[in-house]
Amino acid sequence: MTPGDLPFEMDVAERAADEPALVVDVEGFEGPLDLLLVLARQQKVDLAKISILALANQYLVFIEEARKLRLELAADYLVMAAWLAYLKSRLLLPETSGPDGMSAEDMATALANRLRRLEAFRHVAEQLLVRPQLGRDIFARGQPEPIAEIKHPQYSATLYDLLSAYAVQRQKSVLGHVRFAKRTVWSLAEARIALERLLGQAADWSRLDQFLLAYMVEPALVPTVVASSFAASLEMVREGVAELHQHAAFAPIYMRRRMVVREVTSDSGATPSPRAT
Amino acid sequence: MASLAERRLTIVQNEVESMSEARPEELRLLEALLFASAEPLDETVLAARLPADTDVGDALNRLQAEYAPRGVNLVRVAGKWSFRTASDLSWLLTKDSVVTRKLSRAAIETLAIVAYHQPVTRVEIEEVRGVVASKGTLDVLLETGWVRPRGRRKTPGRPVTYGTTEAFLSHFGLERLDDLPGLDELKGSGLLDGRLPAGFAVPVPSDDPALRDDEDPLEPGDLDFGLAPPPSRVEE
Amino acid sequence: MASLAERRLTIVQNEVESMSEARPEELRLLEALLFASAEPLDETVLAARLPADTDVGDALNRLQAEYAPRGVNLVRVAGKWSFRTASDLSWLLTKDSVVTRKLSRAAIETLAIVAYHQPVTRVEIEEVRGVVASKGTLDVLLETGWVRPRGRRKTPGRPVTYGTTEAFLSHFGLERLDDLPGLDELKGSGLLDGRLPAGFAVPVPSDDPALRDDEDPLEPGDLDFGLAPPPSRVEE
Repeated sequence: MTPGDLPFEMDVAERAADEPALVVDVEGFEGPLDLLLVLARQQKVDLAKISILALANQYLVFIEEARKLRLELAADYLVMAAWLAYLKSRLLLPETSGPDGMSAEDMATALANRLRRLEAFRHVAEQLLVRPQLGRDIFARGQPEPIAEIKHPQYSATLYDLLSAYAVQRQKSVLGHVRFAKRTVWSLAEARIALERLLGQAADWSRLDQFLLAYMVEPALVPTVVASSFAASLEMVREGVAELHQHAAFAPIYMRRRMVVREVTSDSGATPSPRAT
Repeated sequence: MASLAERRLTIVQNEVESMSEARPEELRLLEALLFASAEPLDETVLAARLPADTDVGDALNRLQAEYAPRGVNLVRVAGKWSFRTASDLSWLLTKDSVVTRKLSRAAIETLAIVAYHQPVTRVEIEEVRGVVASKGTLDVLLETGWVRPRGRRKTPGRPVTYGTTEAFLSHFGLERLDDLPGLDELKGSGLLDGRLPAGFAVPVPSDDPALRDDEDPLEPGDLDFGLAPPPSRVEE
Repeated sequence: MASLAERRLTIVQNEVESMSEARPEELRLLEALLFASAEPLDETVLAARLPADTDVGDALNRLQAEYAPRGVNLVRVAGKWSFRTASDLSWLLTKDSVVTRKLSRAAIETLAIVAYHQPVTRVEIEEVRGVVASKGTLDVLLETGWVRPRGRRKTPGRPVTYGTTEAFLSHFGLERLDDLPGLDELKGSGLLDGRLPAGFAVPVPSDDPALRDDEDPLEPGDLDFGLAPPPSRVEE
């Protein structure tokens, strides 16, 4: 571990709360290393040969000056100042080994190396930034032409899907047909309504099967229409509402309103022709 | 003979060289401007960017001629210039991708009926399903390649009959169509329950390509009804 | 006899010659593909679009040579190919430049440290800079899409390691990370081996997506801070 690490590790926890304050605490320097680098450049010598002692002195003087001018300095700078003061005292004293086994010279070299490293990164950063940059110096095609995607659908279904779909439908359609058959039945009530309509419009004998033709367009309906209307007509005769007439077996059946009832229902059966009869 | 070939090669090389040597700088500038621009540029805009004495119209024509045989052409649209992929290469800018889709319930129901009852007409499918088939459903099935029009039923209206294809068998892992389970198997597997009316039957399906007695062959135009669009035209 | 042989030879030579005169179709195809694409394309993608027997590498080199003197050049960035305006024409085109974000000094330094020292943790960046990094600095870099979290260092606290992306290479027109300017010098200085004991090999920066021995993969939640670009952009 480089000695310089100490202050910064300490800072991490402290600083987390209000980081922005850190950025420009001392007139635009980006931290103590940055300040040291600037001071080092003033010595105008290679960083490898720099006098760390002189640099430490400069830094401490700078901090002292800054303190006089300002009320507060970021802790980084003060910690670095404390560390440099310690280093300075070690450098001035006869050679001893520090608590971590490093000589004062080692500590100085480590600091110099950190400065060199920061400088080196700054140097490559500059080189990187002067490269032609995309969107600044060089440009990609301004109107790229999209690749049109042609989608080929591939369908998937399992045999189980297929079989259950079939079974479900067949089962459903079986039930469906039963319901349909029910609907093909012409109920007695329906037949009666139709027959009453017939009696209402025809004064004289009307042929039943001809009248019913209109209801027998659907072949499936023929038997039920015939059966229901016959049953209904018998019922109407029984009630004394209608009369039926047939010449012979299987001959056409004729039907007419029964006259007696006419008076009873005269205001409803408003056709003039029955009166004439 | 060899010398002739050599000479011709030299000529070609010289031409190429002299062309690139003599290529005026304004063509480079135009190239870069038109390439980088997010929209087509008109001559006024281009002229404003180029050295004052440039004949922009002439330079554009030269550039256009240069790019004419290339994969990218310089085109003029509505008075503005831009680079565009050569029109004969538009196929290159397409990507085929396979999207897996699940068949809709209606489609799989229809497919099942076609499979068991083939050859079957649309009206017959509707009868079994008890629902009027949406046109899209059969279209989707035709698109899957699992269903095909077989012929026309010899009845009034001559409706198209449908059947399944080999692709159908292979997708569903069937060796032959009569590997489709029959009534007893459907009952046994619980897909059909026992309470079925007497006379309820499941047909023994057959996809024999030979037309049946009540089928006429399809006429040439029968497939062009838009029922079976070519796969490439099928959108989403 | 001899004349026949001669004649046949001539024919063959003429054919060869005319072939070399005509610009091969694959150059047109490559041109069209690379012009159309907004992103650099790699050779595999290109090869997939070209006739099977095309020597894509060779064709790309020919195309690159052809375009070298032009206003638009074929460049190789991040191992992929792309047409870009010639770098000497930036004066002509800077008016087009979308306002590029001006990076702060801190961000630029951090970017350089990530680029030249990757994979690198935040603490390592701070150690080089001698400042606690403001959280915003790394965020800005993640937002540019040039820096991405790579994994976690197998050390106590398992700090996230950062590296650069293809977008970084593409933005700075670098074919590979090795092409970083000044990299050799930096490596030679021995300054990169910061914390490593003497005698250890100098670490070479690497954006190899494969994690190093001392890196663990990121966990799913690591990218959900809204800091990092979506993985698709990272991989590109």
